[in-house]
Amino acid sequence: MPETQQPAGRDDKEPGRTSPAGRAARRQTAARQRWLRLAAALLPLIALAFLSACANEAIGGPSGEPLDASTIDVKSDWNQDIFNLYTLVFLLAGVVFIIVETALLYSVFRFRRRPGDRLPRQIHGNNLVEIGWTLAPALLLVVVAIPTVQLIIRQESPPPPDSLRVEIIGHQFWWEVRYPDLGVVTANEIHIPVGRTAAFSLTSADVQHAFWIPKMGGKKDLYPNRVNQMHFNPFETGVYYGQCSELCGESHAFMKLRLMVDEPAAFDRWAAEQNVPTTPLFDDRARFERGQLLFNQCVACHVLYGHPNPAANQPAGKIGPNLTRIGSRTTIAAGWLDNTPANLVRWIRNPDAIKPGNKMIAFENLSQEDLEALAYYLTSQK
Amino acid sequence: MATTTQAPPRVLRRPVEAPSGLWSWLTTVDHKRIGVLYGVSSFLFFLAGGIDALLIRLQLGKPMNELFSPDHYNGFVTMHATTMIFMALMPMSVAFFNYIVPLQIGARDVAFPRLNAFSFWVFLLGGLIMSSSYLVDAIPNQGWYGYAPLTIREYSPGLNVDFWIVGLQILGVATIAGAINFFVTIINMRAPGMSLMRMPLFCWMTLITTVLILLAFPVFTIALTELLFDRHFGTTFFDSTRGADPLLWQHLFWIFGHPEVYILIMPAFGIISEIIPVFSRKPLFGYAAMVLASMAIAFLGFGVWAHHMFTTGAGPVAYTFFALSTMLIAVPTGVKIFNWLGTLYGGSINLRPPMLFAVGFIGTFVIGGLSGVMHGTVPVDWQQSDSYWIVAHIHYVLFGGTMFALFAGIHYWWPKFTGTMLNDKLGQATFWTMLVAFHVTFFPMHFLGTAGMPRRMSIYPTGTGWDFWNLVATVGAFALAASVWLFVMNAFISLRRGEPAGNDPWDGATLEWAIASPPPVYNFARIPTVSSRDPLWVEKRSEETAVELGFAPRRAVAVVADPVEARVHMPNPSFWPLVAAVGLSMIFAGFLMPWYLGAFPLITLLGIPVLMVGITSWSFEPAG
Amino acid sequence: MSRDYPGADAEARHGSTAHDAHAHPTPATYIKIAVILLIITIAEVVVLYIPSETEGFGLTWFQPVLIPAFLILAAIKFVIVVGYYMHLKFDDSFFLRVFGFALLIALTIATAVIALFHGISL
Amino acid sequence: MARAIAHDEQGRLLPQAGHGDSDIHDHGHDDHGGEHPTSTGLNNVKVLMWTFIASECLLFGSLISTYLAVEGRTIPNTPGPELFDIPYTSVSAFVLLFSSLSMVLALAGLQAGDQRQLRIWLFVTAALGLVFLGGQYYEFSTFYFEEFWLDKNFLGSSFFLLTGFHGAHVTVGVIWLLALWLYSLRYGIAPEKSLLVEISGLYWHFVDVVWIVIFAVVYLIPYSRIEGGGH
Repeated sequence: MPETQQPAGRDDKEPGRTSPAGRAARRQTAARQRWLRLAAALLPLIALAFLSACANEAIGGPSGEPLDASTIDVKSDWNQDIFNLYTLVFLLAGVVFIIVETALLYSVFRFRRRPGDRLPRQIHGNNLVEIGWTLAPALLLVVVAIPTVQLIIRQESPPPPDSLRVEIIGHQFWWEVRYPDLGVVTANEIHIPVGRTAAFSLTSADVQHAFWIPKMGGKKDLYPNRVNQMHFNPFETGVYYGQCSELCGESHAFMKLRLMVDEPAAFDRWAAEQNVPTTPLFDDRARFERGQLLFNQCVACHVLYGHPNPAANQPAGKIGPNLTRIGSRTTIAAGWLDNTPANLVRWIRNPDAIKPGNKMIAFENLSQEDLEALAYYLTSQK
Repeated sequence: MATTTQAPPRVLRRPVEAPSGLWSWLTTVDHKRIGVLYGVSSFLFFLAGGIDALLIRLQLGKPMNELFSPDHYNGFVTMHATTMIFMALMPMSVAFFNYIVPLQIGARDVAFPRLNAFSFWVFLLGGLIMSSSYLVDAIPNQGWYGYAPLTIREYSPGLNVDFWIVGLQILGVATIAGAINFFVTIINMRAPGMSLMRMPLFCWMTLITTVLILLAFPVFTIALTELLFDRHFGTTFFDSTRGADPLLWQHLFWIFGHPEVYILIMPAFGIISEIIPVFSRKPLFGYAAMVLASMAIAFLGFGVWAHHMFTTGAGPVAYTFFALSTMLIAVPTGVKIFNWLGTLYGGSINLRPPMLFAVGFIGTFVIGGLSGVMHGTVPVDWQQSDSYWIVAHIHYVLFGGTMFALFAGIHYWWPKFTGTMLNDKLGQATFWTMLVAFHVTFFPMHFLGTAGMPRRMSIYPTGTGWDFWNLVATVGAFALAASVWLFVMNAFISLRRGEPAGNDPWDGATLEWAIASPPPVYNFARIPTVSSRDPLWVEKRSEETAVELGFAPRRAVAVVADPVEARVHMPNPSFWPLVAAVGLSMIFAGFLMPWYLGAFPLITLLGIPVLMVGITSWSFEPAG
Repeated sequence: MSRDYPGADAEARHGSTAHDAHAHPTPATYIKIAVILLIITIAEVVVLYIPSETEGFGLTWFQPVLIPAFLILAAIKFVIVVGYYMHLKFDDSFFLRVFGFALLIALTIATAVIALFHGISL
Repeated sequence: MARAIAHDEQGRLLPQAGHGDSDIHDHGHDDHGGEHPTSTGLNNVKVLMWTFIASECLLFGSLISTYLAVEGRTIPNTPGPELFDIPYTSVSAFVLLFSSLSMVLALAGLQAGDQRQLRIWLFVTAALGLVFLGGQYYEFSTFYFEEFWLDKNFLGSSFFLLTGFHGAHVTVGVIWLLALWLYSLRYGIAPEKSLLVEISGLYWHFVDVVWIVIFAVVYLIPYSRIEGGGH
């Protein structure tokens, strides 16, 4: 080739101009780079090993119960289905990944330009090969598509007739939980029995939310003016961590929930307790009564069955969570704080400092003593 | 032969030497200068979006972190995505369209040079108006997808959402105007002999991108207009408090939003398809298949939008339809990857920085593509949707994909833009830092998603098991920033004392390498005639080589060393596009003004005459 | 006017080839077309009032076919205007392809959205 | 391999480059030696206008989709399609159809070299556009006084946004046509420049075509579905 056609690239020298020693050095550099590249390729695998180590770590949330919410820690029939499909897709994707990356790395190493290389054969294509690599992925996708469609149909069909019906209503930034068959209304902590399908109706009172308990299965959105359905059958008792997973405003990150999967007997007991008026447990009557009196300021927004004020027993038009038996809940503020008197005081004094943008008004005018009395009253509602 | 010196044209109606100074930049209609303007401003927006990303990662570096308020955090999340998508990646692609497409098709400019200037100014003003939300502490904070009803006045009373709507409306006008221009340019301004099936793949991808923009952006314009009317004139499109169906917004948004993803990735495909053949010294494998696959992706791209809505309760029929169409789209995408591998295979591969980025692109994009197939599998998506899986996926596609390709393009065409080479060592360092940092940042997000971490969380409690990988991702993000800094250093060094590049430093195959670097104002002294897909290669390779390799020897490009045509006719500079852009921006920016001072109607109404004066003067100013 | 109209000459050239090949319709044709459009518009309005005016005559069956009838009549008008007044019938097929493709996408998406909101979403 | 010599196959079909002056000037037919000829032989501005129209299809498509998607979601005690005055609107529709006729007549006049025809029909077209806009203003104000407005319900929102968008397009068209008309009065438009009129005509006809769809989908269909049929 004439000089003028030579590209100006610096490592593109003619073979004759490189000394044997230089060539050896280059080979060495190439080898070093090869190791670097191998390390980079292995990085994901190393990372995976880390993950498996971390998954087994003992962890505890603010209330001591586990907060881990791994999607692959399967605790319901629905998540089992998802996990099986996930495994299938993951393995197929893994195979494709390995094939493509191997082909890529092989080509790059094998056909690395060496000094003195001639112009490679100018191939423009090969119909047979191209048809092959169009059809092969298509076939692979059929393998994925069939179970996908099966599972869609299974999950979208109605739940068994003996399911426990639960209505979830999303609010900025808490969950209202209703059991239409049991007449129970609660908030943020959902109790369901193990081994029985729970069928959820999901809707929203304001903006869009998404209901997600990762160990139980996927998520589903909650919309105003729309009701969505989902159902699953948990097969292990325990406390499961959930979280709103659609940006719903300023305090979206604070919109947690707990799913308590109980033994059937324990669930029935819990449900029955919710229906009878609270028998408050207290030992300081004066404090209790002071708190009860102060609670009159709360009845415009909150229901608390058993409070002497009739407005507190009237659910219509209430925008805050139902506080009946709040003393028996483990957390407050949509699962963000442990349910302790100190936290209740903090919360009531200035909710905005904990969850900015929430609708509860601050009670900073109340004295510390009053706040503690109110917290005492609420804690007694077991 | 391939000596490519230009004598200045004999007859020009404007000075050959580009005038310098601020005024010349404000009035320029030269596609190369507009390309530079697009490139620089989109890179600055890229840095701004990157700072948002670092703030996000700082906040998530440890659990219970209260560094930023949730409101600001939501703002960073929204602006990071909005800035990156609309103000960094798209315009950076447009910078390449501007600079490279006319050169590759052998044209002297785009079809409508002043419309081109208008597009740029509108884009810049839109971006600045959107970014100015930081100054008044009203950062859009509702997510880049702006799901109603969170965005209606009832739930977002501040100016935050208005900034977002107004900014995007202005940017949308810029995008549509630019797309029409490049569509016409590619259809109509090709050099003689350059049939569509001889166009460089980058031009093909530009053409397909413009079609996607023209068909997708109007839908977004309407959705935004409806939201704007909801917020300002009391309409009820998305007002759930008056019975609206919240899914209407989602459908309109994703009918636009999914093609938008392809708008972001198609130019990247084009850049990669230019670089791989050149650095393998081998023509693109399966050119026709690549073109057809891209068309298929673009076409199918309009039929998959609801795969962003698999948790909305759309029902089994919709789920099935959109799952299958999504899987179908993986086939042409696979074809593209395999064709690149086919090009590499048997080539003579030179791992200079552009090629490193291109190879890195393929390796990374494959991961993003595969996780995309997983999301297309509806039940799996029920778990992964809105979790960190999606964050990982989008970054593998848009950073590991588009951004790597754009960096590849920058390293590849930098010599053409500036006339100087980038430093090779620094380029290598940029690539390796970026590759490793990228994977350190985003691979752990797959684990976080699997561990049940939802996205857009301003704070997370201790004891969730998410701490470690979040910390890793944060460290990775800063390393990524360092790699970008390496590139910036490299760029400055190259501009100050880079080696002269010459016309054709990479042994390029396409027309832009036939002319000087940077190209003269008129690009080609004589419009070339093209008779092959890799015109410059065919011309450069000597007869014997060509015969041996199966070429018929011929001169494919008639550009070089020919006398300049007698009637080179270049457009005059004009500032009317800038005036029109200001008027247009005023019309929308009025919506950010408070009603009570009468400023809202005032600014908007003032904008109309400014726009009209701009357009009228633009139409009637003397032809160049 | 402006250099954004670079091809005034080229257009004249192209225009002349188009004339040679197909010959644009004459003003008389345009007027005939306008009459047809008028008739179809009148037909639309008449069709709208048929069901209510003819209840006594057993023509109530017409109600269900009203919507398709409107759509077909509108489509005919659409095609006539685009084909003759916009010269798409006589012009380069490139324009037909550009317009047709956009129309196809628009119709498909519109149909899908309407179906999602009114039917299969349940 | 199979397509190893694609260059060869394709190159042969095209005019050989590089010999003498076989450059752009013998591409195309009888180029008058002036402006850039285009690859397709089609005029840039015309391609621009058709591309713009294609894009507009999606714009109006989304508006109409919105209208049809929310149609039927009623807020109790708010007005609906029973307010539509079909005979009145059909007159409006025909005004716009007739303006399309006058537009093609203007173009035909210009192409026949008849400046008088051009001016008359351009003016008639713009005037008909104004009549249509006046009709729309009257219709809107009537609806407003009958409590049917864009903040009342979905039908109102989507109806006024859609027809308002269309009205805005008509307004732009009228301004454009009046500018052309004034230009033709002052300077005249040479028949070679008929493109100026053709482009505005394309826009104008497209606006008309949109109204054809709106008339059927927005007015006739909902009206036909109210209880009791037409009246």
